Amino acid sequence: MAMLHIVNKSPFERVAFDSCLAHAQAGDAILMIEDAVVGAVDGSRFAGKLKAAMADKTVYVLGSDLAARGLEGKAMEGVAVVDYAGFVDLTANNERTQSWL
Amino acid sequence: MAMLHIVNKSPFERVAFDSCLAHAQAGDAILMIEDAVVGAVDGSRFAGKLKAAMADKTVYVLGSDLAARGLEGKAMEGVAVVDYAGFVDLTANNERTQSWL
Amino acid sequence: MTTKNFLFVNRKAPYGTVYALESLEVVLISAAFEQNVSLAFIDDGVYQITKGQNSKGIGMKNFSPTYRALGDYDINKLYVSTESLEERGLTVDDLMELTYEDADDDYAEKPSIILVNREEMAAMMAGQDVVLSF
Amino acid sequence: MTTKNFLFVNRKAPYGTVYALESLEVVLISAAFEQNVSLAFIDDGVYQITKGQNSKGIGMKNFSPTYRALGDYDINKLYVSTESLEERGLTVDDLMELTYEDADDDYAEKPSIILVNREEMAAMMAGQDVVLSF
Amino acid sequence: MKYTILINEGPYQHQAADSAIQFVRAALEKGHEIFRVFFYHDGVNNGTRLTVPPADDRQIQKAWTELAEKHGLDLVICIAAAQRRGIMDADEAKRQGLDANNIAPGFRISGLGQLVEGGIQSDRLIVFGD
Amino acid sequence: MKYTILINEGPYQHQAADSAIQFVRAALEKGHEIFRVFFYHDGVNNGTRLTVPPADDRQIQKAWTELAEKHGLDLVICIAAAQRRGIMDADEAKRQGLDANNIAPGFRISGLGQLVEGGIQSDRLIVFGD
Repeated sequence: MAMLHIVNKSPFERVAFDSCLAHAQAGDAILMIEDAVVGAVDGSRFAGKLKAAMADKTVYVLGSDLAARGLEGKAMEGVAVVDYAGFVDLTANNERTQSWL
Repeated sequence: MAMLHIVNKSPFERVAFDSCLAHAQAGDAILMIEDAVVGAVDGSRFAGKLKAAMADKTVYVLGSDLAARGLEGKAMEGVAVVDYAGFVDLTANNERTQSWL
Repeated sequence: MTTKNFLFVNRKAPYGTVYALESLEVVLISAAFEQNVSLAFIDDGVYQITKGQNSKGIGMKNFSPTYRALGDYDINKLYVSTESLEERGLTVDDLMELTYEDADDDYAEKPSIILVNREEMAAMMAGQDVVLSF
Repeated sequence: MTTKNFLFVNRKAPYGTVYALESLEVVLISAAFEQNVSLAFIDDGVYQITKGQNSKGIGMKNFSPTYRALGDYDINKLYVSTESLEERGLTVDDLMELTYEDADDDYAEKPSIILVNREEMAAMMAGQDVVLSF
Repeated sequence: MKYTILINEGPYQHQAADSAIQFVRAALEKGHEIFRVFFYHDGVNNGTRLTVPPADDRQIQKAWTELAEKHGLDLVICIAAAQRRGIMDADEAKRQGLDANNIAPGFRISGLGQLVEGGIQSDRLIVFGD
Repeated sequence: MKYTILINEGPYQHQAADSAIQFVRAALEKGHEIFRVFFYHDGVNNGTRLTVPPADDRQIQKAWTELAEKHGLDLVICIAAAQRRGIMDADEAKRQGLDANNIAPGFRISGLGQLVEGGIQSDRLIVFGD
């Protein structure tokens, strides 16, 4: 019954990512794409919130978007890096998706 | 030497308004238009920040945008309501403008 | 035709962008397809249903009366986030009174707005099949 | 032609939206008009000048090398917000080394990036004639 | 698995169309079916044939047209959104008394019902936007 | 006072064009001069004549064209941004080998230098965007 939450906005610029975390349930998956990937880096003001979410949710980041922004290899521990094929798998393996635009 | 800061984004959705307040100087003017007008209402999580800014800056809100969002008459004390003509006057009476997009 | 649970998530203020208006057009169409439709108003989305909207001054059409018509299309589950209202200094009294006539209860007029906190909103979302956001 | 102080305020991350790329095109043109050009990198704008950008995977052109070329156009005042870096877990070591050759100092290579805090950024802004944001 | 894709933004200004193209290619490669791609809001601007991006930039409209030709994708532009933004096919231009049209090959203009139908008929509806 | 106006977003999706039109009207009424209106990024989409908005909606492109006709406004569309988005005048369409154009009356296509010149020549440059 899990939901895949797709986030594409920087948590430093918009409230969408916070809102996603506030509404995601235990067992859900969260995927960062586009500008949202900046949220995956450790040591930021946002990192603590993401770590708290990882207690009962799985968190993914799109590697191509991370690399584009010069952040390759900088995703914090516990965040799984996926490619577009992995993105597709996540949408198939979770029963529904929600994009936090 | 004053600057008119034009803000058009909700302070609850984006960081632009916060960033404007962090960079505006004493004697500057701040004008809320479009979705930013929701920041003018009292009793919100943002109201305290705006009040603090009003200590040494003048704050305006575009009445038409306030009315469109059902907030006519709800701007907090000390925020001056202007029309488009007043908007033009503000750009003319301040030496420069900056839009916080 | 299959009936699915459709959720429309409204997180943006009206007029500053077109999403609220054009989202409403999809909501109405989905009713015509006899789907089980819910709406969520979260974050700035709560401004979409404030009362007293007057858009004359910005030269746009006030489309808020359309929300009042939703009840006639059997769309009567409008979930509103209490935390989003509070953060904005708003209460339910600042919102339009949105109602529907309950065909199963002698057409009694009932409120369409359902105030929910984050946990309840999240639980409602978990029961959806198709989640649309704009 | 009159010379004015032009400031380009960059507050958005690259690639997710086009603003960073198209803003850079205006910056280059303004240099051709021999204006006194400064750039500010605030909030997510700091990601525009991170080093090691590789956009192959998203199918877009990596335009970050253009920032390296700015020095050749006498654009050498790139103000970067220290608070914005810190909030994002970044340091100046995560940014490209952007430099220019100082014609007044025997073409010595000097850094174009000027780290400033909020007060210094605000003071710099107050000295501008034209502020462009995208 | 059967997918419908919704795209809310135009090309270039936002990454939405780029991400969607990459997603669609990856899904097709995995053997999934793309039931429909629906263009709404400014997303309708993906379907104009009058774009001439720089040679070293991505060619977004052409990428869609190629996907449509190669995989028989159903690329649907919302008529109401298209009228607001100025995306016209030959019939619609004629009906509106306009002297030109700009729709790209592989796209068709239709109603919002096509989006809802996509949501009903597909296993997943994935939204790309701002 | 002399103004240049910069518009970064297309019509309808964002309020930017609406606000700009209201601002320009109010400025003209007060006797100010509008040196130029420059359309950049998706702002170029303000200049297509192929839009047919609902009758009860605002007619943004027509409002610009009327302002241009009535007040001699200089409405300039950035050529590079226009090529990415598919806004073409007759000359440019011919040069690019395209079979149609869509520019609206009162608009002209030119380079980014026109924006910088606007900033230099005007007392104020006001930006409307997202």
